[in-house]
Amino acid sequence: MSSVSMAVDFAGIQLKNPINTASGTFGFGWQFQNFFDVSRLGAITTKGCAAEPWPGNPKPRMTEVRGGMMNSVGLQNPGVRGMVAESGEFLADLASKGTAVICQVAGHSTAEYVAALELFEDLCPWAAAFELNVSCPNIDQGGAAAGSTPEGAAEVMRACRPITKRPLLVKMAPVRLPEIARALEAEGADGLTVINSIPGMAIDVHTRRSKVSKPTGGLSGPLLHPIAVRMVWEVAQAVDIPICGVGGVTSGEDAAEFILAGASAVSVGMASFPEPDAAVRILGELEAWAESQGVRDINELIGAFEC
Amino acid sequence: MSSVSMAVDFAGIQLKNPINTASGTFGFGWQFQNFFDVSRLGAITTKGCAAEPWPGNPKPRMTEVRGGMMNSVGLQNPGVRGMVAESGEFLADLASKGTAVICQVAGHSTAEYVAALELFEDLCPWAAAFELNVSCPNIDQGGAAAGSTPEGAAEVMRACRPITKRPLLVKMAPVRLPEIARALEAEGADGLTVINSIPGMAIDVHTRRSKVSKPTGGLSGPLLHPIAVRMVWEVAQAVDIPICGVGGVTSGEDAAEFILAGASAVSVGMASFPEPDAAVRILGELEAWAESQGVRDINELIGAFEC
Amino acid sequence: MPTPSPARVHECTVVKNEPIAQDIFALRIASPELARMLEPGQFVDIAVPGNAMSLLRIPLSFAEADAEAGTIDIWYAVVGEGTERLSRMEPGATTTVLGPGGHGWTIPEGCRRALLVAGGIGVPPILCLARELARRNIPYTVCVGAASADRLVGEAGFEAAGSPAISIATDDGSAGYHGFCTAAAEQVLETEGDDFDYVATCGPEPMMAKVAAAAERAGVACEASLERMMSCGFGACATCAVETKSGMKGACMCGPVFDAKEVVW
Amino acid sequence: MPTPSPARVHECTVVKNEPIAQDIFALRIASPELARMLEPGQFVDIAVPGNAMSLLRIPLSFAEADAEAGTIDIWYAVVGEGTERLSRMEPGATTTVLGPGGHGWTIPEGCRRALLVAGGIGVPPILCLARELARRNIPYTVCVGAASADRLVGEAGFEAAGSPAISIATDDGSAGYHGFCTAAAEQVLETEGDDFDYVATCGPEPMMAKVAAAAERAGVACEASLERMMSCGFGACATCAVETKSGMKGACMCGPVFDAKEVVW
Ligand SMILES: Cc1cc2nc3c(=O)[nH]c(=O)nc-3n(C[C@H](O)[C@H](O)[C@H](O)COP(=O)(O)OP(=O)(O)OC[C@H]3O[C@@H](n4cnc5c(N)ncnc54)[C@H](O)[C@@H]3O)c2cc1C
Ligand SMILES: Cc1cc2nc3c(=O)[nH]c(=O)nc-3n(C[C@H](O)[C@H](O)[C@H](O)COP(=O)(O)OP(=O)(O)OC[C@H]3O[C@@H](n4cnc5c(N)ncnc54)[C@H](O)[C@@H]3O)c2cc1C
Ligand SMILES: Cc1cc2nc3c(=O)[nH]c(=O)nc-3n(C[C@H](O)[C@H](O)[C@H](O)COP(=O)(O)O)c2cc1C
Ligand SMILES: Cc1cc2nc3c(=O)[nH]c(=O)nc-3n(C[C@H](O)[C@H](O)[C@H](O)COP(=O)(O)O)c2cc1C
Ligand code: FES
Ligand code: FES
Repeated sequence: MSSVSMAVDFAGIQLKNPINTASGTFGFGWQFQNFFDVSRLGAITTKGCAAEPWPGNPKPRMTEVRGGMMNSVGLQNPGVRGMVAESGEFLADLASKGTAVICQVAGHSTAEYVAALELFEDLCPWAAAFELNVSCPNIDQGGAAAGSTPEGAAEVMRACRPITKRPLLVKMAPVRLPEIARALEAEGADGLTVINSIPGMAIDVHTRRSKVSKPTGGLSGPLLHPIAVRMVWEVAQAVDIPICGVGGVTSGEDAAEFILAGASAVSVGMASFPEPDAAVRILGELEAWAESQGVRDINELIGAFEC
Repeated sequence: MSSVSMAVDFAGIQLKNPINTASGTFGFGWQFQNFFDVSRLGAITTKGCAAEPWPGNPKPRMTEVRGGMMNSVGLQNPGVRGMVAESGEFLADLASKGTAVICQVAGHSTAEYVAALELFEDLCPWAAAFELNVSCPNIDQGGAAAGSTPEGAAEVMRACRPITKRPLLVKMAPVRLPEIARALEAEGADGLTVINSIPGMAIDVHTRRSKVSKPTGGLSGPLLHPIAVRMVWEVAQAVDIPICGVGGVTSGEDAAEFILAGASAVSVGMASFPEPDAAVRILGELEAWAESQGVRDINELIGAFEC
Repeated sequence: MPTPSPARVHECTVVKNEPIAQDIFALRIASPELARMLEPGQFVDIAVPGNAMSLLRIPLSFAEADAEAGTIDIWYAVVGEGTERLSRMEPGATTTVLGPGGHGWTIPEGCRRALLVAGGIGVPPILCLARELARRNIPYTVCVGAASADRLVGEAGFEAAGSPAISIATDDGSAGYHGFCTAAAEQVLETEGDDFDYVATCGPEPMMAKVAAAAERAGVACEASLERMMSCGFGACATCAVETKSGMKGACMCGPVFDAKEVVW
Repeated sequence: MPTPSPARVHECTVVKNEPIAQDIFALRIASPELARMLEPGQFVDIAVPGNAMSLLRIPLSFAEADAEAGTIDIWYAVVGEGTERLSRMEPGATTTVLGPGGHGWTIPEGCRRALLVAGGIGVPPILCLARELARRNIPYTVCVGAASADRLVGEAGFEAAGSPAISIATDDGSAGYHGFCTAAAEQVLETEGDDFDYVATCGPEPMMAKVAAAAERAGVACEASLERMMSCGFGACATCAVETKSGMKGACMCGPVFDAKEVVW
């Protein structure tokens, strides 16, 4: 056991450690259970689910780019009921082992977010919190289209807030963050997940076509990291609610930058693809870093960036 | 000689080819003259200069990040007069050889942009065009602070437009691009340079301090490329004035993506640091690509992305 | 919960890595545990070191998994930066390979005769299946297509696996029939379809679609091995979706081998 | 226009690359043309292949440029990913090196005696200068500091260059004087300052500031070799600025060696 206490309070959720997984990069958790004991993580965030199943976008849905990847999955998901039928048992068990299960909520419109969240609230007693995805860059309605203005994001939050007493988080698009964060805080958001994929474009110069099935896709990976750290820092200065940092974390030091910039939790995203147990390695490295900083409690390092 | 005609019209400037250099990464041109014949390029864009010299930011001003670098130079410049005294002769000669010299204009306020542009207009008869930098992420006033809203950008453009009949370009910050582009077009901008460095943050997790002298810096390099291509495409759909694509170009294919997305010219930035003659290599590769596409004229490929 | 992938991350060592045709390499890796687990038609996901800008593994089928020798034979086409980098890995180099990936061929019970149709770099999983058919004493016919003679692979392999009849086609006529290998496959199915209980195909998607249609016309069960851009290889990302008649299915878990009738071509 | 940098991109080959102290390597590269051009105190900018995420060259001083042999000797500390990567380059490996960079030491006309003060990995350019002084028959005194005995480099080099007096200091007292090498330097300047016409220093900035102050008190000309984060190395980027009394000056063109009195420490 490490000498540093790694437990954090994130938006009212007690996490045994700050390591979380980014929605859409960790399936519904059980996909990783053979690679490592998922209950070692502080939290996992499940793939965004809507009230009804979504088919997602046509192929190709992915291309590599320098320093990361670009996806256009388009929030393919089995719907809340399908998700619960398929993965509910595993997730309930995981929750019982003290790993917070954060369920992500998808929708094409405010009404759809409400419908999905109502289902989640009903069917997922084991969920520690819900995360509203108002930032998916790969769908034409809802997602980033809903969450890229303070008004749009606030509208979704306002409609969803009454549905649950559990912590309500918002996954934010990489635009106009301080403004939107303040709007969400005002509507009662308990925490903010910063950031979702940045929209990008990759053209096959031989065929002159997009390398994914839509003109643009969402970027993930180390290329995002310095941008995401800056955004977390900006949001941390704008609001008092806690932040989960996401974007390009591949090492404990990457996670540490988010913590120093003001994040209470950190999600590992695409790093889990080539290295399925990346999150738990990163947890170990984060702990070693905290120890090297001579603190007793990781909380002493949250927002400890000096400028 | 290639069989493809590489000449383009960019914002009323006749370029012998679409390759330009990004402001701040190519000095005032003569720094590269020993490495290759700079007059082979279509254009060069000089470091942003203000009416009076600026000292720039304290050290450290640079750190490497994965897939690029982050700078906080803060627009150190010798002022327009100093620039003309030092580099005017070289630039006039370069212009006489048919390479367009685009002079970038810096300021902390609208009045300062006006003052600088007036000096440029007077002292630089050889300049083919001027580029207003309303997007530097490393200064507290002017730069991105001025150009990150449609109103702010438009204000600078409106004040500067009457000063010169030569083409007036604007270097854009990576935010709210379609809106700001439309505002600039409405105020008479002749062309848009998309994009300036994206603000980022890199924290030394041992000292808990920024790796540059300010909390944030500006990111450059391949990490920007897919984001920049997407932004060029968005701007191309929003306005009718021509675009110069900038961000992470290290190969002819990178340049080709910008052209396909709708750029008439492409600037090479930090690629020139480790490889001073990168721009001319990229020009050759772009030409080879155009040939491979079976066109007679590179203009046939501008905006030829199919979606 | 659905069954998670049995995949693990295994250490592996390059045993050999040599060109066998134009832009096609044969890679042999030693990874004893994984070699024992693999079944024909599954795939592996290999990490290719050497480019920090490229993070994902490369999914590859295999032509043979030798449980005794502990080795896996992979044939790959050099088509981009990743496979180019792979082609520079030298014997003795070590890396990791994630697998087994997905589910492979399902030879129908009581299958009397099979038709195998492989195009281009689709040969490896088909060759692997051929060996399995041979082991089970199920006769089969093979149609192989390639762009040109110098890109043709597998002929010797199918012969060694005891194939009585290999029909070769090349797009440019430099070997065998001048045209697509689908022509031969269609003809076989049209004229002798009744003798077959199973068609298996891997290659370019339009080729497989033609084969699937011919099999359906002939009333013969058909499986096809599909490729998709894969980010994870074990069911976590949904980038590998294949449109099927019963919805989107992940190629890395429900495939890469699909019932051809189910696929929306 | 101001004089552009004489730098070019030169091919080079690693001749040897070995540890000479704790975390310190001696690298010898062969680059004949560049070796002939280099002057003491200048630097070179080396490309270290192997990490596509890291694009910039690494600026490094040199301990010796042997025009006849065509080789350049560099001593570097492994402090991060780039220098770690450099330490893995093997003899025979090829890359490119950009140089010569900047301007080096200016030994005052008629200099009778020099004081050289080097800390840590600041030794190489000082050693290079020592050889030049020896060549010109100018006597000099050397003060060398290091964190500990196992990180101390250059002693043998200064002896070979004919140094009559080397004063060693280590932060932990494991070799020589227990403390900073500035103590010895300050004492020399205070007590024998009149005998000296030149002080040259390279090392951590606080160390150089102390030496500069002592030289100024003693009225002796002083030059210091400064480090900055450099993106280009030839005057194009302004990331390497040094604050001087006459404004910001680029370390890669106006330095790395500066008149210590000019520097705003
Ligand atoms: C289950 C499966 C099994 C495979 N088996 C083999 C095999 O046995 N031998 C073999 O040579 N190749 C096989 N592939 C394809 C192989 O994975 C790709 O060719 C490889 O990833 C290309 O990497 P690259 O970096 O060289 O090319 P890139 O530069 O990434 O791409 C080059 C071209 O190949 C296409 N491509 C890249 N990855 C894939 C992919 N995963 N699926 C389809 N097209 C792709 C791209 O769209 C592009 O047109 C298989 C793919 C899958 C999904
Ligand atoms: C003109 C000049 C001459 C130099 N000569 C030598 C030499 O002879 N021997 C030697 O060992 N080193 C020398 N350096 C420093 C050397 O360039 C850096 O140590 C190296 O770039 C670090 O690269 P890295 O990727 O290993 O470390 P990084 O991971 O980039 O950084 C590790 C640490 O080193 C610091 N650092 C990195 N680059 C520089 C830099 N350019 N200047 C100052 N600090 C830096 C960082 O701030 C960080 O604290 C010189 C630097 C300059 C500018
Ligand atoms: C294949 C894929 C699918 C994703 N799906 C979702 C999703 O459903 N909901 C969401 O909020 N973010 C989704 N994301 C974004 C990630 O959660 C994360 O914000 C982003 O990848 C940046 O983190 P990373 O660089 O660590 O991967 C997805 C990312 C990838 C790569
Ligand atoms: C050291 C440095 C200095 C820069 N200075 C300026 C500047 O003065 N004006 C400007 O508009 N952009 C400046 N930039 C941004 C570049 O012009 C360019 O927009 C950015 O680097 C992205 O392109 P790249 O990825 O090809 O480098 C600077 C970039 C760097 C790295
Ligand atoms: S490749 Fe990730 S789910 Fe199939
Ligand atoms: S390092 Fe670029 S100007 Fe000095």
